[in-house]
Amino acid sequence: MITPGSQYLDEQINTVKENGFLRYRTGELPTWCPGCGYFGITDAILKACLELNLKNEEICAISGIGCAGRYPVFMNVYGFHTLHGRSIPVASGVKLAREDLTVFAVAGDGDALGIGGGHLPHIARKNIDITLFLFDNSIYGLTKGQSSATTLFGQATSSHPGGNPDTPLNPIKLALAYGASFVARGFAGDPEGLKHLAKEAITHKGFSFLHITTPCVTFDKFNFTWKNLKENHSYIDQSIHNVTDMESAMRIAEHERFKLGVFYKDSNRLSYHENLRNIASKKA
Amino acid sequence: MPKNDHYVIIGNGPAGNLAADTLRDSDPDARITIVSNESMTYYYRHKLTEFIKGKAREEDLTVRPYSVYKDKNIRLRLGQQVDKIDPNKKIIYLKHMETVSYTKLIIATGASPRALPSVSNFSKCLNVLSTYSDALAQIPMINKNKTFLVLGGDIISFKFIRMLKDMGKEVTTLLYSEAFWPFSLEADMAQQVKKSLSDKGVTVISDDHIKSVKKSGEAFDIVTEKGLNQSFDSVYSFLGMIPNIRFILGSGIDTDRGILVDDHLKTNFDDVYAAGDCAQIYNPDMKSYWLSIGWNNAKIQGTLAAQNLLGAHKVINPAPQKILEVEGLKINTSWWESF
Amino acid sequence: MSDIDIVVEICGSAGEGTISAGEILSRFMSEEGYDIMSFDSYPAEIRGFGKCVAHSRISRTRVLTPGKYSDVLIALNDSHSISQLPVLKEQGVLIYDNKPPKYHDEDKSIAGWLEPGMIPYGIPLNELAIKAAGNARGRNMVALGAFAALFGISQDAFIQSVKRRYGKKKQVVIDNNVDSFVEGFNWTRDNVRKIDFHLFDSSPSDVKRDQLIINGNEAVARGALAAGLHLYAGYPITPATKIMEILSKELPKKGGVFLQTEDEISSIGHVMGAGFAGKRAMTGTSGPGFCLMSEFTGLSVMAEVPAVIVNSQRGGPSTGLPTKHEQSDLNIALFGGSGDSPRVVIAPTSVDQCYQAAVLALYIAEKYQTLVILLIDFFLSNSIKNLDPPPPPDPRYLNANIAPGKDELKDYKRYQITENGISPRTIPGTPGGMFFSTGLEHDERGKPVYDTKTHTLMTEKRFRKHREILKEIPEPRITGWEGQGDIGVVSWGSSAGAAEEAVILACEKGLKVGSFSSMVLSPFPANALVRFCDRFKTILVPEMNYSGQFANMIAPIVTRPVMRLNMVTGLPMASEDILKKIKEIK
Amino acid sequence: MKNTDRYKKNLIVSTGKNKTYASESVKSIIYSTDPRDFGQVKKSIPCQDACPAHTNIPGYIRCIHEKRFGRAYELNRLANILPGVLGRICSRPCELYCRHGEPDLGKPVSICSLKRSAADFKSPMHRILEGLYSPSGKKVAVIGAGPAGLGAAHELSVLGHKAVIYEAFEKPGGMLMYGIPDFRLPRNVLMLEIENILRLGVELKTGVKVGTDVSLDSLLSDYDAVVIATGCTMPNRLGAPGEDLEHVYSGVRFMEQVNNGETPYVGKNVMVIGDGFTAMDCARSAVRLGAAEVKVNIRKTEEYMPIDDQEKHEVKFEKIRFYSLVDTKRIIGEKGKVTGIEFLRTKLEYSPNPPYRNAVPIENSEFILPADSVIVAIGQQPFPGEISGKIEQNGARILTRESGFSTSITGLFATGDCASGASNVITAIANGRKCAVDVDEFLIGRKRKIHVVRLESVDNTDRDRAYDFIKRTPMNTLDFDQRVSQRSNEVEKGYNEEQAAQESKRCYLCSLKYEIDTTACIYCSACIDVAPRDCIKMIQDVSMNPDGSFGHYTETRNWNNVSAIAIDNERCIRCGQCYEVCPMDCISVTKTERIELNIEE
Repeated sequence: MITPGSQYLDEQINTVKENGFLRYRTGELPTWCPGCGYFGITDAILKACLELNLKNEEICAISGIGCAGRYPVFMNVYGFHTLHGRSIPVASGVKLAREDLTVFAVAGDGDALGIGGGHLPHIARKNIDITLFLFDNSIYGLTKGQSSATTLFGQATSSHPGGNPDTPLNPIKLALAYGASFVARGFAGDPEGLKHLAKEAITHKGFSFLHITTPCVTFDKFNFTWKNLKENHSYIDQSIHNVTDMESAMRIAEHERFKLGVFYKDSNRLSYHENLRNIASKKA
Repeated sequence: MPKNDHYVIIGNGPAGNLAADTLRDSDPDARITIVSNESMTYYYRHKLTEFIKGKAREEDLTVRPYSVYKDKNIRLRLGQQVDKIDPNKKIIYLKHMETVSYTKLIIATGASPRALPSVSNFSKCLNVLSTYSDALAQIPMINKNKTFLVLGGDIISFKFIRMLKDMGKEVTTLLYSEAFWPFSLEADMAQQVKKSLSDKGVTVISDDHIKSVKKSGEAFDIVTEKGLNQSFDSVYSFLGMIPNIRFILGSGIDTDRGILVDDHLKTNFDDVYAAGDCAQIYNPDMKSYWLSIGWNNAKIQGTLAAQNLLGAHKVINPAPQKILEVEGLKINTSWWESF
Repeated sequence: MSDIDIVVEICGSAGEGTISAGEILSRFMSEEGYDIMSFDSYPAEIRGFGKCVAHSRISRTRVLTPGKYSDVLIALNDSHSISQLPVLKEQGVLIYDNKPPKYHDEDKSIAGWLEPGMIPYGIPLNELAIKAAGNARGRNMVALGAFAALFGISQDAFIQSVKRRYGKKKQVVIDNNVDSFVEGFNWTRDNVRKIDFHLFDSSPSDVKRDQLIINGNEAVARGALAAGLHLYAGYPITPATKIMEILSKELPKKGGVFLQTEDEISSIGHVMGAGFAGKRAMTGTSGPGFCLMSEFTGLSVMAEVPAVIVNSQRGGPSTGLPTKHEQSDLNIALFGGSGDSPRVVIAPTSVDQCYQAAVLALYIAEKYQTLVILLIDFFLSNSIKNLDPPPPPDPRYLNANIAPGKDELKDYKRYQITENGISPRTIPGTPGGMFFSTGLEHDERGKPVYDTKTHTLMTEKRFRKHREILKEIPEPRITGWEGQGDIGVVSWGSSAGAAEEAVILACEKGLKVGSFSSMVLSPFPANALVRFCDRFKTILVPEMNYSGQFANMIAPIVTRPVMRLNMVTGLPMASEDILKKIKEIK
Repeated sequence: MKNTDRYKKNLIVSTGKNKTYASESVKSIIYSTDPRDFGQVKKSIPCQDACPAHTNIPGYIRCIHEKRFGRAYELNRLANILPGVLGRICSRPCELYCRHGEPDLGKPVSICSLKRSAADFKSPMHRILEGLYSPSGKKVAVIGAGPAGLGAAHELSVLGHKAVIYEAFEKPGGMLMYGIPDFRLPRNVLMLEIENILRLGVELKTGVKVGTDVSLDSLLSDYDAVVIATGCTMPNRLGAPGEDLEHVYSGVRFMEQVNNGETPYVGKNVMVIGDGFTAMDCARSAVRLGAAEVKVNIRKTEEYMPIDDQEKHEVKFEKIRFYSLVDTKRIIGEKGKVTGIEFLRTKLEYSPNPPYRNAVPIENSEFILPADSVIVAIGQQPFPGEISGKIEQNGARILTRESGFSTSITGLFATGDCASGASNVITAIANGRKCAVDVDEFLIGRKRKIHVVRLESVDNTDRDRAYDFIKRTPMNTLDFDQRVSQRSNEVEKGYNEEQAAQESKRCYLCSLKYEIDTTACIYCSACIDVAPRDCIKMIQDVSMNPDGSFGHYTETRNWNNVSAIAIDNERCIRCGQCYEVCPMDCISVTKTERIELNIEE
């Protein structure tokens, strides 16, 4: 909450205009529920692109089905809204065809960990240089609130009114286990911090897995709410955690569900393209 | 005329309809909208008493069926009340929270029953009969009830009283001679009226005022200032008509008793005209402002307003004198002074 | 009025409680002894944008269709409701919010579109809701209150019903709803002058009918449960999701298993596994999901593993119209998948039939070791009907697996070629009954072989089952003119109700018209159809698809000219439409 | 404000942003002199801005809501020293501008009646708070014990000066005592509140007429300063023939007689000319004097009468008729007595200044109406006392310096209607106070007070959205025969305590400012979703008014132009819904008050 004495409206508007991240938006007003966390994510990604000074036309955003699927509609880049769970392969295809592009795969939890879960391990081990933004609201929003792969155990959903019998996936652990070369978690409620993570993920060479926690304001009124997420989230103390230390990363991922920040980063590992080139050169 | 004109007419009475027709004749493709707060199309108001008696059917009342509006490509908005007007923005705000913008506006809202301030605190107990839906709603009640008190404050009341008598009801009327409408009843007139009413078997009370009306069960207890204390099945108030202009107040359009218009029927706004019972016009011969009553005046004014709105410069002359018959008493009026 | 037959539509945007308001009303009316059929349509968007319509027909006599035109329109959202006005009858009643917090733009307010005869009742829904509960969420209940006050419904009776409905909810929720209702009721009673003629005879019958008020999805689920379903695997998809949601609640209680899988491919996989293990299993989906499952349908037929797939059809092709009604999956149901794969297709024509169909499906799948596709549609899935609780199914439907006798087990052939096509099947765990199943063509023992003879014999065997099944399916439903007539209306699925209603109306008008519908479409009772058709000069096939998939199917069978009535309006078939066509043909 | 010494603790330190921060001892409170804050207070607290005395209206209504009637009364007293009086007879300029009265939001809060409730329900032993300055040893004479004089005298004594009032009439109060009838203002209420002023050591000399009993010069020599507040006592004349006939009264004199308990002849048929409050008082008094038919003749139409609707209703309720669009040509009489009036018809024409209408007589439209008596109440002007000639004047009014009250004679000040021309009570009181501050500066040699905007962040508004739908509580009044049976019966009975509580809920508390911090906002439009009207906007720009307030908000529906989601505080009805739902907690609520701080030496 701001105290009286912060900027006046006219001053604020000028700041925003000079800042200039508006150029990464389209004219379309987002159709997400008012109050949706995806707005925060959008805000962060826009600002990240701005600070990396990416050219709009050199960005591709590929999404699947679901609320997250709408993301490219609102971002002023080459966007592609594909099929449920299939955003990763399409994005991968784009990247393989055009290495010069910056490619985002945008997927919800149902998309990337549910129906499309099968694709995740393979893109990770191939280490194809795309960034996966995993919008994780831990629910199926578009089908009106059924359990998803990250829904808490015992959480009541419309498909499990009595409580979700399934243990939720731990996306960070998965990504680590699948061997993603960049694994981080951000929070929609902290666009500033998320922006920094997004920048790092985008600039990382190889497959970057950015898990973003966000509430579903419409279908989860009790568990992953704005309030709860804000209270529980905290950043990894980078002074004691070395991002190249897989064990430590696993340990944090395992034991501290709500830690934010970079878990693991292997900058030395070669990306798919580089491997392809090397193999090619060996042959030669 | 630019094609994007939107003529809006408030009021679906004779003035409104004649105006609409005039506009349509001269401008085949203009958008024309009539807004009316009645749920029934253009109908004969004076036949309502017949309708209640059962002598007239709905189609007998109807002047113009809905289909005609469709054929003439006139958008008829029925049952919709205007909340307020912004003549600067040229927007009409409807009660049900919808905005309608116009390029030219004709106000022909006519008049509605008057409530004297002195009756304000018990007005809830009074019935008025001025619209078709009033009639619809009251028919069962009128048929059921036996004894009626009629606050006879205007010429219309006599027609209603006659209706009641024809239906064999017991009628008492309280004659508001001094606040009579549309002119105050001089003593001798009052006498004649009183007589001819009494002859019809109507109990007439004069020179007395209602002090209170209270609902007791189905009936209403009436107490007058002179101490009369009696109970009636239902109480009707006919205290004359006042122009329907409440919604205009504060809009910037000048009003007094009615909407003040010049002799071209134009208000103080260039695109806003008023016609019919709601228009108040200064007349040099009478050295006074006048409001018209009556069907024909309305028709004439509606037509003229439309013509002037389309660029003509016709001047309205005071309505032709018209003889009213009030209980066998000839009264010469088609206008009255503002009071 | 004694023969009350009123169609009420509640229209609003998603999230405004439109659907639940409709449900509450239907429930109450049924308790009051009325026959009701309701039909909701809602958008794919989550909230704030999409249009929702809860449509209920309330009648003293049996209703076959939800009715095309409405007598009462309750508008919770103006811009959406305007598009419902065309289906409001001439004397129709409109209940709308005459005091929303903001002004509508020109022509965006429903009150701006009334025609004479229509009877508007402006109620300050928003304000009253806020008065009652502090926020506008209760608008729907306020509207119901107004409705009740206007149409002579007893306030107490209604409140009781609401309380029953919200029984388990938090007290505050119940109170808010009741308060909002009362607020609307009293305000309307005190401030509104009723001028329409509709009136329910509020017969204060203390004995409330305890009927089921269920939609097709629920009926299917209940049927399946009654038929001893043990496992259900599903993946959320409109309009079949509800089946899953019910079974996830009910199955565990009966020791069954429900799981929500990561996709339809996995769902049908689980079903096959359970079927192989000798348990009754089922999955439910809609067109797009059904396509995913296609790869498994062939396996079910080939490996002769029981599987039941409920396909609630929606507008297609592809993602199509998720929330619109259509009957266009008949072809994929009958012919989808690779190779000659005979499958059973059951298409119930009404909510009550959904129940029997589910029982029949699980029975046939188990007994005939094959794939059964239960073909319902968006309308059936969502059309709510009140019906008396059906009796428990005949025991013979419950344990139908034909197991091998002792002698047969000595030299057990899992895919033994038999007269009726059914090879006795052992359930895993049966001593000596071990076998090998595969999706490859195989011999009687299940060993993959591709020689001409085996493939021919096995294909014949698999098709022979249908002859037998034909003996077990219910008689086709035939109504209307009984002698030699002019037009025979042959319909399927949810359109049958409309067809029957149309035929009844036509007969009342003195036309010689009859109606034919069969719940089972594959195998199809062709002889009965032929007998029926021979009685009429022309055959009319109304169905909600463009290509006339059903007409194409029967045209070769019947000896009469087949006229078609194909519509892809996204709405349920209406008797008016069929009646109109009948008159055209005459 | 609250208690002056509190601010003495927090010395004001000027910062870059025209803002001054309070010391930590007080919770985050800021005193700002930034024009944008003044603009905000001016524009978004319309009632307070409309009040000539800038009464802290949201403040005292809040107190009534909290049943702290004494506090409410004191908040009023800070701005005007006669709350009980004004709670009855104020001309309510504030209510015209009350946000609740805006289109589609219902009727204005009845601010005035609530003011009265505060007076009615404060405890009888109520403690009056006065932030007194220590005595200065200076003496000031105030001429006239009317609203302006009283206002000046009170403020002067608060500032530590000895004030002596010279009043020509027998009783203090001026127009309040002799102009306004007691059925609108019971005299005990008036006297009590005058008492409260005198208790500060103000000396009141009644029955002393400056000019005859004592000369202005002697006052000027005896006192360190003199304030003239003699008001407007000279009735304007029609300038039409027959004005001096018998039974033709001026409004002022007529009311003087009535208020002295006399019963001037009115006859059966009374014609009142004029459309102001005085005219209404005359007409209503005439009814009580037994007139059968009373007509109020006005040149324009009812719509343009300078009186509020409630007054109009009361007048009509007493069977008085408005006779509009007429202009008096002459008053006709026989044998010296009035018998009727000849009128001319008028028509409305546009005029460039408010209310933008002139009444223009129509040629040869004469007609005559009978009358037994005529009361001409068309305003007053200052009485040309002995000062005339000695001092620069503007017409009959005393000329005062630009933005001040000093006259052409050093040490002589003039305030109230005698300087401003006929106005209303609240303006007079306000000017009285302002004048006193001028006098103080003159006596002390420097300003002792400045205006700042006090900003205090609050965390809840405890208003319930349902309050916004409460209907305006009508005033309880006597019925007709009780009014005429005893002419001093007060017509308005005031609210009862629970009515007052109910009515107080209706106030939006516009002094609360709602702001969105764009740096934290994620543009999720949760606030817009719950907005009760178009008060929260997606904007690309905002313009600035000369007075420092924000002007036009340029809205946009283009995502890529939306530079901010902003709350338009001139549309905002402070329902608090947005504050509740904002996921980023980037909406702040700030209590803004325009207050006086005193400057240390």
